[in-house]
Amino acid sequence: MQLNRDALLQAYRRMRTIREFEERLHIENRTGEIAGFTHLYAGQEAVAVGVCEHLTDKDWIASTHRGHGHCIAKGCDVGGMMKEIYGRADGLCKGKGGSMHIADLDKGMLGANAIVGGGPPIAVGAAIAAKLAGEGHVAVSFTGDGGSNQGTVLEALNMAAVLKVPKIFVFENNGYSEHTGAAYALAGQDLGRRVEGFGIPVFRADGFDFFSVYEAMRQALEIARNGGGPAAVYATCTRYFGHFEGDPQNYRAKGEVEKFREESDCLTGFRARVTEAGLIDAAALDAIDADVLAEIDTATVAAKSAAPPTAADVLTDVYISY
Amino acid sequence: MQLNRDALLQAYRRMRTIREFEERLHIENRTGEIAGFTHLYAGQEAVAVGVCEHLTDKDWIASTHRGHGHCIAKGCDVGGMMKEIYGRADGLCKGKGGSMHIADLDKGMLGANAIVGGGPPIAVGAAIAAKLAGEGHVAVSFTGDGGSNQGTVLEALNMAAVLKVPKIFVFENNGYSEHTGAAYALAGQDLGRRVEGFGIPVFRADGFDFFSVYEAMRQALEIARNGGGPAAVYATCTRYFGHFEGDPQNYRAKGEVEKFREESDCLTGFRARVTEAGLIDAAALDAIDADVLAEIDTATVAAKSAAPPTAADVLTDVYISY
Amino acid sequence: MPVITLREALNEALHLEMARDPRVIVLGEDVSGGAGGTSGQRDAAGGIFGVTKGLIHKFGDGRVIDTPISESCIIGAANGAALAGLRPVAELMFADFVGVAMDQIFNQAAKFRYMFGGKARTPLVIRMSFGAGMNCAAQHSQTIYPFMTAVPGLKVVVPSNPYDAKGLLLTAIRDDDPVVFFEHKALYSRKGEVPDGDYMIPFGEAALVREGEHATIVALGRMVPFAEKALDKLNAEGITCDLIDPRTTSPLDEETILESVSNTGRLIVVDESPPRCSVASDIAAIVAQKGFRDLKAPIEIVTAPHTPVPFARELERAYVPGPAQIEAAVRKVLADG
Amino acid sequence: MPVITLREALNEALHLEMARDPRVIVLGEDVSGGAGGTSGQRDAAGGIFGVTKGLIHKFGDGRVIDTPISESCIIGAANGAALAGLRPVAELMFADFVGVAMDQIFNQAAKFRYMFGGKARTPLVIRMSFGAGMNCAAQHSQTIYPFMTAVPGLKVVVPSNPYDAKGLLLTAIRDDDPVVFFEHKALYSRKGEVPDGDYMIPFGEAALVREGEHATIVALGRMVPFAEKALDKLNAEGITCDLIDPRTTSPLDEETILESVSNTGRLIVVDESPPRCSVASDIAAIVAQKGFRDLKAPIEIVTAPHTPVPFARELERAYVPGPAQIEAAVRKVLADG
Ligand SMILES: Cc1ncc(C[n+]2csc(CCOP(=O)(O)OP(=O)(O)O)c2C)c(N)n1
Ligand SMILES: Cc1ncc(C[n+]2csc(CCOP(=O)(O)OP(=O)(O)O)c2C)c(N)n1
Ligand SMILES: [Mg+2]
Ligand SMILES: [Mg+2]
Repeated sequence: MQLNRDALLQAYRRMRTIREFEERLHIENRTGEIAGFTHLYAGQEAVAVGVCEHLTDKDWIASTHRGHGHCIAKGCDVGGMMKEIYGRADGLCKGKGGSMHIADLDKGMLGANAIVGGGPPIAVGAAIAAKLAGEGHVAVSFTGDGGSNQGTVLEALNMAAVLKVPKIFVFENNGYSEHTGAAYALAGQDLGRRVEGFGIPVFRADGFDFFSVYEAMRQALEIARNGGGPAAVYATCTRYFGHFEGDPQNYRAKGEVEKFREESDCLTGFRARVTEAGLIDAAALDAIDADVLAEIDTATVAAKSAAPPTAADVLTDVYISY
Repeated sequence: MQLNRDALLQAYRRMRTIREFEERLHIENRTGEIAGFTHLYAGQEAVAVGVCEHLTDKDWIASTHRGHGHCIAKGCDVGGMMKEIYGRADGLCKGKGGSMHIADLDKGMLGANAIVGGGPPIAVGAAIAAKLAGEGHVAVSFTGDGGSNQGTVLEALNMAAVLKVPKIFVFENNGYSEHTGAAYALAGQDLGRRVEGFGIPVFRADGFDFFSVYEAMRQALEIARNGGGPAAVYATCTRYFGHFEGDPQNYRAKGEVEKFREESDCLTGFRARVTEAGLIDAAALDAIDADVLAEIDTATVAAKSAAPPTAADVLTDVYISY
Repeated sequence: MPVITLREALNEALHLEMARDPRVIVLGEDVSGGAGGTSGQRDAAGGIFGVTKGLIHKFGDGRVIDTPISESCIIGAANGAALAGLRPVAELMFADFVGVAMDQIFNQAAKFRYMFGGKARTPLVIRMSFGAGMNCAAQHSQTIYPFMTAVPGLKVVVPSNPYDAKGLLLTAIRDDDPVVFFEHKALYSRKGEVPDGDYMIPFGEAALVREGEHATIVALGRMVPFAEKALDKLNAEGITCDLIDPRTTSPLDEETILESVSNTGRLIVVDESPPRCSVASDIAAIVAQKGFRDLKAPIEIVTAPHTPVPFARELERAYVPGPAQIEAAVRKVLADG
Repeated sequence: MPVITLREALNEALHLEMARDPRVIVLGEDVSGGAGGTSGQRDAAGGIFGVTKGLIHKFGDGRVIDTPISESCIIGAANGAALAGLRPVAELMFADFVGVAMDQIFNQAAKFRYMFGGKARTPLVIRMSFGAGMNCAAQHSQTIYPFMTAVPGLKVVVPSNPYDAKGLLLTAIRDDDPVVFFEHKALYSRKGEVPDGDYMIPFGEAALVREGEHATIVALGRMVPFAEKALDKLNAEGITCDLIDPRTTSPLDEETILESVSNTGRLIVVDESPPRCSVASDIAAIVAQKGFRDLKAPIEIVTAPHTPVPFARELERAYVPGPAQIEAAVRKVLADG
């Protein structure tokens, strides 16, 4: 672990921000004000943050339908995101994209993606650009256990390896794709072994543990940033909420989520680890918690009262020129 | 090896038939009479025949753009095939399909396929039907080294394993996809390991040796026919002609093909093996050679002089009813 | 007659036909749901829109097949199963997902019979939800049926009400050609009278939803109830129109459309798709060729704009053609000559 | 001016633009060829149709990238590279392969800018060979451009001659929006005068290939030389027509078409696609809306039939619309009023 105090505080803040963002959305969803699909990332924060804390704005990530966590970890503006999810004119995508299409190219964020498996090929392309530029930047894609069965993802594994581009594949096995268990849909079960079949080194991580993910990502980056071609991080984790908001999760055993929340929560684990090691005192973390809570509240209140787009906006942003 | 004399003779005849068919087409192609793309299978006969000698008309196969060998091995009528390649009205597909779309459902032949990676998902479906029927039949797909990088093929591996259907994946690594070497395009190099990553058992075979392929297929079938789900046969081989007719093969080292022809030819090898073991005498094989030569000549002559379809035929066979 | 939703009507059709014909199978992502889950409960989904609810308990997981997220292989497997003698009903969840399954639809299923010289039989139904109206944004809201209508070898069904949906789905499953069946997600809860038993609605026969004299409106899917709304308003002023719902875009009932235009002399085509190479332009072109002499005014086309589908409520409302635009189009063709 | 083939014209454009702009990369299957081969010879293909010949020797394998057979990932990678600041030119070899790459084209490339609220720039060209005429059968002969024309966010180019091909490809690569570039495989060897240097042809500006008075013919791709043949024959009888080649179907130069129809009063649209939801029907529909009062006769549409593309020579000849059908259509609109 090579993280100084500031880095630790920042990682914690980011994980907490994701958590509060999602918990708040979960509550707000019940008001009926939020339109469309919302897939919450709560529970998986250690993965997004453990990965993205290694990256700068010049590194690229390609996300999924469950993208809020990746966006926040990559530095997207939380206020702009909240407004986007509320479909507001000054949302991060002017209300045109919504939860499933949040993107911020200036932050190296190539977009959430409502097509499962859409991201990894796109990240291969960003990695081609990074390789050509030769400045040591990388591209990262996130994929779930379900997405790992999509042909596009498997093509991307092969192509990244063939082209030896600086690309990290992050796999987040949260046990479910929609209402179906990975125990059923993921043949071979060990996704890491599948990836190794393409000649790509895999670094396994405990997706509940920030430090485990951070270390796996470090090792993967050592390969990718040094001309060794792609590498993968394989993290097992869980999601706290349903597949989308409204999912009763009747495919999960009673108490499953509660048990994870109690025993494996990434924030609780992080807090215990850094306080017990005497690196940071609880008060500093409490302060962050309070701060984040306020920030999310501000963002939510602002989003609710922000102006919607106007009908004329439908017609803009299709082409640069036509 | 559990093959009796008749079975051996039949296997030899089938391999020889494929060889003569393709050698003849290679010659005839120069006349300019044959339209469209023709991809010849010569050199790989041991794979198609080693696999298909295990199958009946009730087992299914899904083939590729390089399909003549699979068709013949599965029992398609050689005369009808030749006419199809010449685009004749009484070709196997009435001249509507041509070389890349030969099919014969009565023989369990689900079609050549001009889309690389088109076949394996289709064979998964035939395997679903076989499983539901419960009569012990299987479905087989053929895929090249190049095709193994197509997402559809990788999806089929996973889905077949998830559904535990009686499906055999046959991979033919002939070293090239078009003008590109597998040494470049196939990440991880060991395709077998890639397949194992999906939890599918792989039986490796020498694709120049009928007996090796036959044995690998036997083992794969033992799994698939007994409810064990899919299995794979991975054969390495070579093609004697260019990717398509007209390809100068300047990506291959001088003498590469000649060396294979001399040292590893499947027909020569088969002949040596069965005659040296005293199972069959050379004269019996010579008689088959002569027979096949005559058969192919007859088929070619008949195809050349057969009637083409008429313009009105364009409009039929689109729907069963419309 | 029982009044049920379009969702329930489709579900009834599936139950009926799976019970009647053991060759019918259903496959797709979460068509039952719960496989590999820790609760052990199957039918946890019954399809994301609930259309396949209950099937797994009646017909088992040999015939109601949950698949991984692998759309190319879902459709490919349906193709292979159809060639091998089954009658698969594959679910694509969102029509927008055709992008990762298109080859198996348009190059394989649609072409087997032709490429194989008339030997193949591909009795396959591909069901997919489509359309805007639920704020699902650009990748979950498209109409897609224009792509399918363009493809020789496919049949294309776009029901607008529960009665048609059930009868058309039964026809689709019994049809020996590949059928792409489009279900508007904003119509799943639309209610209507639906008989309990078995009945079929033939393909290529349009429904004359309303009769009138001043113009002909052709509308599809959700545009049908929108056109009815527009007509309610216009009727009050004495303006009446034929309202034609083609129900299938391939085959298309050209006759009914042309006959109506020969009576009214005016045509408005309403399609939720963007305008270019749409079913609206297709029908307009057919009438411009074959019904030209009957036309008294320019054809009017009411479609979405040439833009992706936006997310925000205000934007999506502006995007989807609605009763107001239909009404305006009718007024325009009437004013126009 | 040098006389070269359409293939050479495209190759020149690629050489010019790659030399001028280091952000331009080329990727696809066998765009150079020979990678991993035993002879060590690169550029063993230079593209299956030779369009990318010689690029690897000048620009190296960092910018001329041979890929595995993974079309989704080829287009996806081109998308990502474009978002990350490069200007990729991806080759799809045969347009029919869109089936395994469609999502990255129509859901991703086409929609990034809109979904991301105007922030994305996707300067991407996807080149693909298309069309019948070489007996490549059902899965290697389709036109495909109607699908792409239907998609908001894409620009669609269909050149008919070497001069246009070079100028349009240079424009395409320099354009900041995603462009799908269709190359008719039966036109690769078509020759014509092509200036050596750099020139651009703007999108959305049709070419008036012939001028005439009796009717307007709009034709695309290989249908343009076929229409010229038909006109050669008709001219001998004193029948003259405007022949318009839109060159790009999206954006479409409606103005030139409508203006011509306002002069001639008659329209024939020629498209190698099957008829339904085609570019032919699209253009016909536009004129039926916006040029209706100018029309003296029903619009005629000349297309392939509603069937897959057949293999045998005799069948394919019957399938592809040719000069004879175009001639007949002109005679028909003239006879018709
Ligand atoms: C191509 C495609 N198929 C199906 C879907 C519907 N869908 C959205 S998310 C999802 C499950 C994804 O599972 P996983 O990859 O494990 O991610 P998670 O939801 O667990 O984060 C599915 C099937 C889709 N959006 N795109
Ligand atoms: C989807 C698709 N992409 C590309 C092609 C063009 N193509 C035809 S065969 C071929 C190479 C196939 O290589 P491999 O799978 O090794 O089979 P082989 O030719 O060696 O038998 C390619 C790229 C195609 N037909 N379909
Ligand atoms: Mg998951
Ligand atoms: Mg090969």
